Amino acid sequence: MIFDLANPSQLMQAFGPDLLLMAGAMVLMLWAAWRPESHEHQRAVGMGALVLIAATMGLTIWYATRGLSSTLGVIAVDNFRWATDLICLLGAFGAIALSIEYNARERIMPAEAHVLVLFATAGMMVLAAARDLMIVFLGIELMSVAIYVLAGLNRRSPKSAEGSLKYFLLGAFATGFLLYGIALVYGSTGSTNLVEIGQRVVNGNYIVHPMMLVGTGLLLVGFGFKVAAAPFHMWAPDVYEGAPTPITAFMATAVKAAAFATFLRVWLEALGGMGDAWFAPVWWLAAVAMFVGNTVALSQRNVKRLLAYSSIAHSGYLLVAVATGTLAGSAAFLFYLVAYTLASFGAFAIVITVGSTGDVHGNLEDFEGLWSVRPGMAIAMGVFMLSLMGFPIFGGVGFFGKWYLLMAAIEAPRPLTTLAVVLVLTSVVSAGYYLNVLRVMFMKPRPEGAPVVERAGVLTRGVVFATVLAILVLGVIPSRAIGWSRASIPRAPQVQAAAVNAPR
Amino acid sequence: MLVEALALSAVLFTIGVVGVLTRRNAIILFMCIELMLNAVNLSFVALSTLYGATGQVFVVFTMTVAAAEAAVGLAIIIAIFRHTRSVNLQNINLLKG
Amino acid sequence: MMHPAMIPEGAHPLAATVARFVWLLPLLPLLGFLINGTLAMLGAAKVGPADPSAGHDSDDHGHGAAHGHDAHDAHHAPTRHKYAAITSLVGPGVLVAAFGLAVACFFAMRSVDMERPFLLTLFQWMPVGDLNLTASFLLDPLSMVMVLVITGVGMLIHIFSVGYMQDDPGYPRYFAYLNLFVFFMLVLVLGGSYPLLFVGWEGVGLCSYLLIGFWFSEKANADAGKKAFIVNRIGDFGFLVAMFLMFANLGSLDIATVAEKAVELPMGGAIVTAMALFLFLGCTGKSAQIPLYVRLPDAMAGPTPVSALIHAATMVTAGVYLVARSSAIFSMAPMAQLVVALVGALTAFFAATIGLKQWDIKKVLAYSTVSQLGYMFIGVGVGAYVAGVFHLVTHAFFKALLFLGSGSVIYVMHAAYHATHNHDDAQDMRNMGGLKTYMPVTFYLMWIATLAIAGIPLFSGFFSKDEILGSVFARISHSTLAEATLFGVPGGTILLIVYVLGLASALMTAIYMTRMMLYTFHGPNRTGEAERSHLTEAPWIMTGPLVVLAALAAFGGWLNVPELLSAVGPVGSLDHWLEPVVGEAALRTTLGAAPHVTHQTELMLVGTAIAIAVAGIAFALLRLKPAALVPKKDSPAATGISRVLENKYFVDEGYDAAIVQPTLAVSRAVLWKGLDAGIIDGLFVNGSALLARAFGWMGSQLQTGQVGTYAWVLLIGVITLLGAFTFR
Amino acid sequence: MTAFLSSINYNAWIVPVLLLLPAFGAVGLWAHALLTANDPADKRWREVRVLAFAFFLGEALLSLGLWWSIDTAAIGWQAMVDLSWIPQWGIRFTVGLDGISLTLVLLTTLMMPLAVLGSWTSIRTKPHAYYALLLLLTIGMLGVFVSLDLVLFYVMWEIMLVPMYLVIGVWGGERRLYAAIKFFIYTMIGSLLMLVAILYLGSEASRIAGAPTFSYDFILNNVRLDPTTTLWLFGAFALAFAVKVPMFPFHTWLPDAHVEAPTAGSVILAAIMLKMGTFGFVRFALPLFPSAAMNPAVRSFIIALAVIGIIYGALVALVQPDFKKLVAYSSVSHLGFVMLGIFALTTESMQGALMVNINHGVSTGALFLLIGMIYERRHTRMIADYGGIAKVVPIFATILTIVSLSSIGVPGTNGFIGEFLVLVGAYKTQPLATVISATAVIFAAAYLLWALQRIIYNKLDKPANEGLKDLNWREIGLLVPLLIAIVWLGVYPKPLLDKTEPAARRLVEYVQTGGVKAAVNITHTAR
Repeated sequence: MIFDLANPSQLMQAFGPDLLLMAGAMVLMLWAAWRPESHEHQRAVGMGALVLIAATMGLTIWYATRGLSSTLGVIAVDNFRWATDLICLLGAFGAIALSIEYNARERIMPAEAHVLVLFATAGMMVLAAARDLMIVFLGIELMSVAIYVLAGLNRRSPKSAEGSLKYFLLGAFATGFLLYGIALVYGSTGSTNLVEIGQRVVNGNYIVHPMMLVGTGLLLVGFGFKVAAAPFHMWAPDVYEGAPTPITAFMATAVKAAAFATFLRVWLEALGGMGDAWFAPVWWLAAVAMFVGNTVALSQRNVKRLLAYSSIAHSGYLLVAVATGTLAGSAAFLFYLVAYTLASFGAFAIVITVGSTGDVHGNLEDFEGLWSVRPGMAIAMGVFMLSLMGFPIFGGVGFFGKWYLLMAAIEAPRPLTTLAVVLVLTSVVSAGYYLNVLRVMFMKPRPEGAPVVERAGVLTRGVVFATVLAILVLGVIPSRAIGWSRASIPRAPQVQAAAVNAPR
Repeated sequence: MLVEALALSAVLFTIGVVGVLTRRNAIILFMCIELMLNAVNLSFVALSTLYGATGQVFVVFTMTVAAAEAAVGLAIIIAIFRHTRSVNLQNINLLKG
Repeated sequence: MMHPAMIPEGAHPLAATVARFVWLLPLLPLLGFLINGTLAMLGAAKVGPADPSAGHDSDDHGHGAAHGHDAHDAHHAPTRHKYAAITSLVGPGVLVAAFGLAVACFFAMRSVDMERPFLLTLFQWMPVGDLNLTASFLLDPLSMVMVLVITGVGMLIHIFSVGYMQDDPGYPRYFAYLNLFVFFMLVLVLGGSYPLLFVGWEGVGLCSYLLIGFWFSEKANADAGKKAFIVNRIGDFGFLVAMFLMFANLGSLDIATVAEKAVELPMGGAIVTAMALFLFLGCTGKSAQIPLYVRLPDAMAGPTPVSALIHAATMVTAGVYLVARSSAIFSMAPMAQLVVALVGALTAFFAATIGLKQWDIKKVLAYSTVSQLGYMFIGVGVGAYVAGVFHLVTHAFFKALLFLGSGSVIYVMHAAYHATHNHDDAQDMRNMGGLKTYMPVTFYLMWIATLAIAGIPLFSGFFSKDEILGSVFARISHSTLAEATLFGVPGGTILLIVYVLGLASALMTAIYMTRMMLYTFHGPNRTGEAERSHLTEAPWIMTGPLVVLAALAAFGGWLNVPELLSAVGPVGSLDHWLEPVVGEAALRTTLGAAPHVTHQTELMLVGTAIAIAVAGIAFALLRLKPAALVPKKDSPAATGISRVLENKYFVDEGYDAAIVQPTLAVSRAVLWKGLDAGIIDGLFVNGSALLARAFGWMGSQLQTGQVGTYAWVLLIGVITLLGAFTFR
Repeated sequence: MTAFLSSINYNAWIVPVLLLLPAFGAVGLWAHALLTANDPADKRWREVRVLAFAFFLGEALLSLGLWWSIDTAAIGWQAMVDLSWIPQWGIRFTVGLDGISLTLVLLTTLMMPLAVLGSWTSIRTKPHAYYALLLLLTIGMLGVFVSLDLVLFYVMWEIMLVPMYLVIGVWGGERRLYAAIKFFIYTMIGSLLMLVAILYLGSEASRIAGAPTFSYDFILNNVRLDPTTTLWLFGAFALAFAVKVPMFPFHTWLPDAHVEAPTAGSVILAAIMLKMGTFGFVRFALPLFPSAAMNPAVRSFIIALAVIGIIYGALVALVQPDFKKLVAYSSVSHLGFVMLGIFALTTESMQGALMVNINHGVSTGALFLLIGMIYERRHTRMIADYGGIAKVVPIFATILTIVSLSSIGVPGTNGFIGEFLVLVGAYKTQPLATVISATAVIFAAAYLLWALQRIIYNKLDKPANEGLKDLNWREIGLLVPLLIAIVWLGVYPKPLLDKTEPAARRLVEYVQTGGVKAAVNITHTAR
């Protein structure tokens, strides 16, 4: 069916899954505040949150399978939105599953933590739906404010507080730029609706309009910050290290996914006709992110920081998809996002396990000889590392993710062959630290007196097992996932005049 | 009038940015950021004379969000104050490298 | 492997005779090798424990040590090898059988018309593209001569070895190697294509390597073996390149086809000359000519029968055989022929001068061999292929005799020293003297050989040497050689130089051989009081072959009697025999007519040769005083020219300093440590890794933890981006 | 035999089965590890090695039928299987054989059991993982030789890195960590650029075909690009292969990897993995980009590198104090011959190159096995630590001598045939390079004989060597097949040469004519 977004009740219907999550989150919030802090309560609320997420996922899938669409309005009703929703919900599910056990171990009592994850997720879903810069702004803030708090969740940890503060200050700073960018784009085009902007850009001569150019640049800054693309990445390592590890995982995957999804939608629907203007900057942003993320990761000793830099590099890879400016790029983007989310989540789950109580064992030395004490964990971590590296079969779906990105890059109307070469060369650099993790785990003996790695809780193990299984299975038979990501491209109500070609 | 308003907005925004870059006190820093946001609001209001109500609606949103941000931000600053007994950002660098 | 595809070539008359079993010739020694090799392994080997990584159990230490220590004088260990009896039967037995077959083939060949060679194709070897190589044996008069020499002399030496090596712990291994050598040697001379010939060519080099290093516990022996192989390989490189040239220009590597097509190339052209010269490079390696002769004297480190068989009678003459076999190519390249002759003459002269001052009895013989090989190359070089082959045959007789005789001497000396636990050098002539009283049979037999090599009339060496020198002289004018030039020098002049050098070498040959006989057998005995009682004649199994060889050395000349001496025997038997093979090529060199010198000139030449031989012997007898010699340990170090000669002109040292050490040094310091580890690995590989790390380190240094820094970086990013957007 | 094989429809299933069996094997070993978790380590070790060997042996026996079932003279792929894999991208599971890949597949399947036997007693830590990794490695290696889809090829090409990385890094020598990571990253640089080139080719092919495809046959027959692009793509492929071969100057990973790898690792590296590089040139780089390969500048450049590799490898081998490193550098030299033979582009040299491929696998594989055996006893690879051991270990000494002679290329052994054919064929088109390369016969003799002398000859003067035990029956047994191969291929190489001849000839003709489609179709389009 086609939602008429001018009709408030239909607009509400089009918001269905988002509303379900928000409403459920508020109920849980009340329940969380109802009882005094305790582990049982924390756990119960967490489980409730998991159920809620599952329900939302179900509803989202139901929406997605009905072939819905909408008239032109503030939100989009297309498969790209549902796909992004699902990835974010998956991330939230994983984060809460890990949090339940992590928080218990680290004595983080507030049950509201899980609810905050739900609120952040709601923000992401809004972002995924946004087809108006106003909604984009709202979604970003809704997501970010919750994440600022989540990053500082561990009140006993000065690092956690510091990370939270840094994220907050720099995030607000970047929001300023984003907002100014929105204002300038609005000022030059007279609209905040993406599709309308897109049409005006195509019809008018905005390519030489200074206000529009500066506005676009500032939008790029804002999104670049949220997705942690160099040189707007400086906050990421510190915040990732300081935040409780499940939240780090959440930030590295779901937050990034939502921000990127919006980024991509804005770029395709609103700025598609300005390709000449943003092509070079995005190209360089991608290249710099890949280079900086991968090289700096080489000198990291802390695995969480290492993964943070790796996630910066992955932002660079995903920016390649943005740079293509094609629908094929968006399909590649979604596919890559799935691969990346799975591997990152798994990796952080292992970091949690090895970290032990107090999260004190996060350095590479603590992974030494992991194979001899926890072979399953070591092998799983190996798979995650190889997947992030983009290695075929043993790295599972990671390879096909990179493959898809490269294919989109090479087949773009403006071929990105050089950027593809940069991508593979920086991937070689990335092998330097991913393999180092393998080396430490498999080839070094477990040092004398090294701390005992406790057996992880059932939820953590579940996350690890599920991600490994998904990575490996999708690494051998990826066609379903490819089909899904190809079907999940942004579809604007009116025909786009921007240069796009059919995805493969 | 529009041009002047936009110019003022840009100047205010720049002052905010410079403040963020130069000040070391977390609270003052945050106030500079608020300045940036309000500068943008000025732009929105000015532009809405050209394009109608959208800009003004946006300003309302922005102010609301800024208020929420302020609440969370101050809470975070208090949290860090508990640990370091200071809100000077130069003393806050446990995380680096 | 051998039997499936034996296709008799057309209807060659030999196909119906015993010659169709010619494939058995090499197979017999191969069989011997397999049997003896198995026995050697069975005797020496003790199969290890199932799990070698388990720690050593100390019980076994003693065994290994006992096995290893007496390496120095191992070949006089008291106990015989437990399989010695079988080996003594099999080792020489296969050679006897092979010789019998060879003789049968010979008579079969005599009875048929040998206008074209008998080609026996065994199987397809390398059927690749245009190169349709088959494994085939080529039996023609030339290979027949070689087969007879190899199996005949080889058989005698095998029999001699039964006595000489009887107490050696490596007895079966020795015969295995020796059999293998004969196998490869037969492949060499029977090979129907150059690559197959090359198989034998390298195979004999391999066996030479194994046999020189037979007593490998002594570093010098192992060194000598390795040196022999590597120097040989330098020659083999030449052979290989020659084959490339053949295949690229003639399109085939079959000996017959190559010979057919080579004559279609332009006479004296670059290609055929290069082909000939590269082939000759191969010969210098195998046959110890300048500049690759250095390996042969060292090769005497092997057991003496080996020196006799490989380094005197057969393997080292393979080069001569190759030139004769490739006569078609050489005859098309007069310049190359001049090079061959000149190198041969220089080698003959040069080696002879060194031979004058050697004290080791085998070294004297070694340099003598080098010198005589030079003679053969003079012969084949000037296109007198028959003369060269003839000298090859006679040389095989008398040099084998000399070596085996010296072997008997060494055997006896060694036994004496062993009995008294003396560690003096059993091969140094200064420690010998007056042995004729103790070893009369050896003494007389060796004198026969000495006279033969010196060129005393009616002994075999006289005929062959004379024929070579005569041929050189005859070609000084009216031949393709005389018309060619080498480095601007007319061929006639070069041939004259060759002739003079040949005469000078003949003189020196007579001198040093006489010197050797004098110091060894004449004068007072310098062995030592205690040892003297142990000196005695060698056993019959060793002297027996000597007698046969002496007869051959004495009467071998009858094979090819010159017209001048037609009274002595049938004229030019070998000439007739080899005519189908080399006749055409020889005629090409002499411009189609048989070389002709007047009767007077011929008489004069013969006279000169005789005079020189006699003069040399007389000079040595008069000048040298065996009585004045003192044993090695009491001898003063040589000085002046003697020292230079005694140290072989320091050529080995020169090669070492000029080639070996620089190669090693450059490889180690420049290529390995410098280029490999330094530049490629250090600069590029580790360097780029380091560079990436350096960038990473810089990036992480920027990550100060200060929010202010972060904001600044962010702002710089903003400004850059906006710049990129606005100033495109 | 042929009738029997066709009656069981052998060709239809053999290749997928060969690729799947090791995977089942790995799972089987894993199951064994789980089921026997409480058994004593020694018992588990004894069981798992037998189990692993059974799988390798089964693989070898299964693959033997290919010798008869593959019609190498026929135009087109044999034992071809073509299944859909990722339809959206046109990636298919297409596998098939011709004469060239047949020999390499058999080399792989036959060498693997020997490699396993070679580490029968030396690998005791974590044996399950060790053997499972070797099994996984087999899939990758076989896959490279049979893949007829560029993406499938790339996947196979890459996946063997991880097992090898772990084999070197976990069970290797002292500097194993450095060697392992160097091996991995070195190889990866080349292969990732090849990935981009494959994508580019695929996108061109898809444009022409109107549907996505990465089919080797289709690209071979239809994709014709402008010269500059062709050169770039050729360069990307060539780099990947050159690193693997390894050609000078991309060879420095090899000595480290060889030296530090455990015996089986070295054997597999030398005998099989290096061949993947040369195979890559023969199967992909040359036929896909004939114009680039025939470009005089490119060709001279590659031949120059090959010749430098031949001489350089030999000279550096000459001065190595470590025997394993010496053999590693000798590999650089030998593989230089292969490259010379391939790029000389004559039937003889191409055949020779394929022959050297096999020979090097046999001889160098055997050398590494022997080094492993003596290392297991004496725990040193330094040449200077040995000397005169022929006295105490005569069987070892004899076999080492024979194998060394084969590696030197003494006629009568396999080594000679290959090198001779390469040189004699290459002379026709590259006379100067050939003559220079031929000097390597001297250096080869020098470095190996010198090493041989210092190891098994000379005086037995190190007390530690006196107690050395000779080879046991297992070790002799595993070396005997290699010795037989050395002699057999040296004396009667015809069966092997016949297998590769049609493919080699067609390839040379195809490339020499610059890939003119009409001239010769080196394969058919099967679909």
